[in-house]
Amino acid sequence: MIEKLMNIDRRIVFILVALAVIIPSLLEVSFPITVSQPTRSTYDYIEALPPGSTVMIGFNYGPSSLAELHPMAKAVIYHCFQKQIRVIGMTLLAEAATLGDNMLKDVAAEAGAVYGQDYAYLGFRPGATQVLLGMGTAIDSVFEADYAGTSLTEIPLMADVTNYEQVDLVLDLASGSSTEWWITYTNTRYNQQIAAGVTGVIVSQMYPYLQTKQLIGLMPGLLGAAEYEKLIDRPAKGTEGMSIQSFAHLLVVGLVILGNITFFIQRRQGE
Amino acid sequence: MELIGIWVAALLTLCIYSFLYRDNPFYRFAEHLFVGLSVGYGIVLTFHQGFIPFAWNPLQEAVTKQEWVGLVRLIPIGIGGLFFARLVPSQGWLIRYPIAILIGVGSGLAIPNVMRADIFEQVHGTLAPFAQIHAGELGPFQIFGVVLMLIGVISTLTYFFFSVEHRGVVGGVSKIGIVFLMIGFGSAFGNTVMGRVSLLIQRVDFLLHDWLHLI
Amino acid sequence: MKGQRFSCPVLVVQGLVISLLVLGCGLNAFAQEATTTEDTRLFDTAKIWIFLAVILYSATVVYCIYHARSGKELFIRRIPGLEAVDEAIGRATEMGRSIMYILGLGGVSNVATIASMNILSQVAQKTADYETPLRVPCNDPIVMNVVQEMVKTAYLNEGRPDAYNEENIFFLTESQFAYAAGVDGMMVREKPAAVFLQGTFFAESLILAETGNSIGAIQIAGTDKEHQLPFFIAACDYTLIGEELYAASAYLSREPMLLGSLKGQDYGKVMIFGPIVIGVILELFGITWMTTFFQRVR
Amino acid sequence: MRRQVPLILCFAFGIVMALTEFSPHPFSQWLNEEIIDWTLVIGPFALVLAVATLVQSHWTRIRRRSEYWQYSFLVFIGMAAMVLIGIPLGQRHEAFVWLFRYAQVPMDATMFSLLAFFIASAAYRAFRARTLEATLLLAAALIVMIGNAPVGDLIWNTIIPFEDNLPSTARQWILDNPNLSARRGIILGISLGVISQSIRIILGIERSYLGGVEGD
Repeated sequence: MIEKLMNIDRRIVFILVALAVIIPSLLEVSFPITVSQPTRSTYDYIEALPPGSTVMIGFNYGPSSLAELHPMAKAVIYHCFQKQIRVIGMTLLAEAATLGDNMLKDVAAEAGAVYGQDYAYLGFRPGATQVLLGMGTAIDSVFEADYAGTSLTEIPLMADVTNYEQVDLVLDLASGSSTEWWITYTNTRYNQQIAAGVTGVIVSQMYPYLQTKQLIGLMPGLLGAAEYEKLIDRPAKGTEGMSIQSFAHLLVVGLVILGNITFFIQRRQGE
Repeated sequence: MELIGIWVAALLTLCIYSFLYRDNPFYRFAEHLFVGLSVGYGIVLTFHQGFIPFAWNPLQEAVTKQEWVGLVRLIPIGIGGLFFARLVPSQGWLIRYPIAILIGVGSGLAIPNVMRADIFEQVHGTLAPFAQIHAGELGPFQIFGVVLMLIGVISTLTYFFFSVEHRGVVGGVSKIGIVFLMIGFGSAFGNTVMGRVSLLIQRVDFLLHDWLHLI
Repeated sequence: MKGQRFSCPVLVVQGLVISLLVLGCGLNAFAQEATTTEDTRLFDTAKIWIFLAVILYSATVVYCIYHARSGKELFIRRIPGLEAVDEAIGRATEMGRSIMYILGLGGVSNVATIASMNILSQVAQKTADYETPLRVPCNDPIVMNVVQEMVKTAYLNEGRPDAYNEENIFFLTESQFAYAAGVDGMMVREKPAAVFLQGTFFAESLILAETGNSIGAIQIAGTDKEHQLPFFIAACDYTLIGEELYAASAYLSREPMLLGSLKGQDYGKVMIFGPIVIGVILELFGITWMTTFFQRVR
Repeated sequence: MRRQVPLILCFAFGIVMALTEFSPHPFSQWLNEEIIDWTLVIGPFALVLAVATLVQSHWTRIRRRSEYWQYSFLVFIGMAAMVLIGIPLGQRHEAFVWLFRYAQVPMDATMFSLLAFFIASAAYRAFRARTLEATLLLAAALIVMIGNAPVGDLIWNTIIPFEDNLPSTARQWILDNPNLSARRGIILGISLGVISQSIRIILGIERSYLGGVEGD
């Protein structure tokens, strides 16, 4: 028995994981969310911006990380529109170009924001370093036109945003190293304020930057989305997902504990 | 078209998941198709976003605007072309030229940036909290955290000493370093569970909601 | 590595002359059309400390390398996991199965990739002797080209050019997860007895490592991507942590150049300890200039 | 020609890239950007060669009727579909977007989501309190997992009446303190390694990338 539990077929674990996600998806359960400080800092920063300020959002995640970062993007963009803060979207990843476009359009439709006045989407340009540095001198030196091909001079919002000087916050939504690029090239060189929303796996690697204040805020994956949704009081995919997360986490914790109990029993029997 | 798309996507999703049971024809089907599609996608992307804007456009501009400086781009094109020397066995060594340039550029870029963004930055990050201690901004528990952080940085770095034997003081300190490393790895592992489960939630949501309309 | 010792300074001089010529001509041309608003300083004085730090550290590393080449035996601490390399190759040979070597997703100028290629060439020398098939699916086209050359040379050096099969080192795809899907498929079908995962890895690390574990292969992993290390530690038999990956090729090859450089890196750590310890002591007495200095430099 | 020229090129490009980082002069900035553009031109050529080896290896499989050779056709079909649509019609063409959206993206996302299963099985198998180090690893992982799940705080707050939300506070503390310092130690070590390797490469001391020692 113990022997069997020790070397359980991994496929049984797989089935348990699948069930832990599928069953709560079918039933609707929800748990209260505690907001962590780094997420709150991001929220507070945006909350304190006067109407008419500008936030630049980098959609630097591919389709594979959409699950974690989309809900977060939605919550933050909604918050900005609600506060009449203008949003400029862009990306450093080719495969993210359409994602960012669709996201901004969706939220704008919900919040009643107008393209060109409340938000603009610049799309993708290759060569991350040059894009980030180039925007420090003039945004239109890198993006001569927006994603749809409209010249930046014809977009009212861009008339008084020439470079980072007029951008009050950069929010990087990242699944890779892009936050480090922003830090190296825009915080270090241009003193740009940066906040980040990143996938669960790279959260811990961002803490050093948070401590050195190179990041003013940090949102961890789906949890960050749920926290932000709570702050703006608009529960959505993040909150829903976190409840399912609870079951999956309980399962993994349970499995580890079970593994250790059997391990100790076996070791005692061995003695 | 969208309906067909969702069905295709759903079936391919199930094909990949079938790998969890074991290798089977469905997985092999999806695997090979996936490799083919991704290579094709890479070629298209490289063509439209690498070759066209960085090689073709500057050349075309140089010719049409008669700004002959732009023809400088012929040099990298020529150097890149040296990769084809691989096809001629006796001239294969020519590919060392483009490789040497790429490696040189990568290394040259790395030196100042790593020195600044990682080393100086991290040393500053380690010192900064001590300024707060002196200013009396931190409570006792936070001071404990700061001291622990210092011990952690020094002991972890000591673990990475290679040219001294890990015995005596160095051995002891590097043992403490291992303790910090293990706690760090454990917490990073635990922290990742959430992200990975999010991905599964999204796939399940796709299958149950977009495909089967169950939720 | 013949003639290396003498050609290095010559090379540096030649290269310097060329680069200075290019820089000089260009600066001249630009100086004539420079406008008054542009920043025409040749050197950003704010970065002088970074520059000096680079020079100091480079000099230390280079000194250590030349010192090491003078023939003095250098000590290097045991790296757990590397002893297992022979065991892994031996097991594959006994079982008559292949060895799979995965270099990760890094490009050719990536330090981890280069370290991994160096380890690979050591592994290749051993597999050449035993005629164990060495399979290397590549994710980066340029890395594939370099690896083919390296492995071929390794087989040649062991006097076994006949055992080298170029088809075993091949390009799979550049896409991260398609690569993982392809390698997983190969693992379950070919059932290699040993799997090496050395280099730059991202999220696919655990997909590869768990599949390798499920087929019962001995797995030796190593990466400098600190966020993937936990997964290798959980799923592989041996894991090289961060800088250990860089040290591994020195450990395996005992090449003075690499050993000397490792020694230089250790001095680098001492150079980091210095400011940290002094800075902390100064801060405790309320003297903040060290902290302010590091804050300004960035 | 075979060794000297590549080494000189490597040195010249490396040193120019490193030096131009320190100079705000417009020429230096232009040179820096131009060279980066050059690498973007050079890189893609290698892809052609790599794709050639892929095609060759699958072609051999088909010709030799190796095991599962039939599947090799799928590689060709997938590749041809993408290239024949994407190159002439552009990457915004409907058909190309359709293939990307309904074939490549779902497989990508599904492959990625396999990690949810693997992370659970790896945790079950590997997190056993065998030694002190393994115990620390597993304890830290458990604390962070409980702190991450909203249910962790909920259970704690209902069972234990003091220190509300301790699990998420504990998680935060672990990530802020021991995790931060371990990571910092690794980053510092790696950075030193990166710089020293870059120096070796630029100075031509490290030459392994030239592919061993044959020829001169």
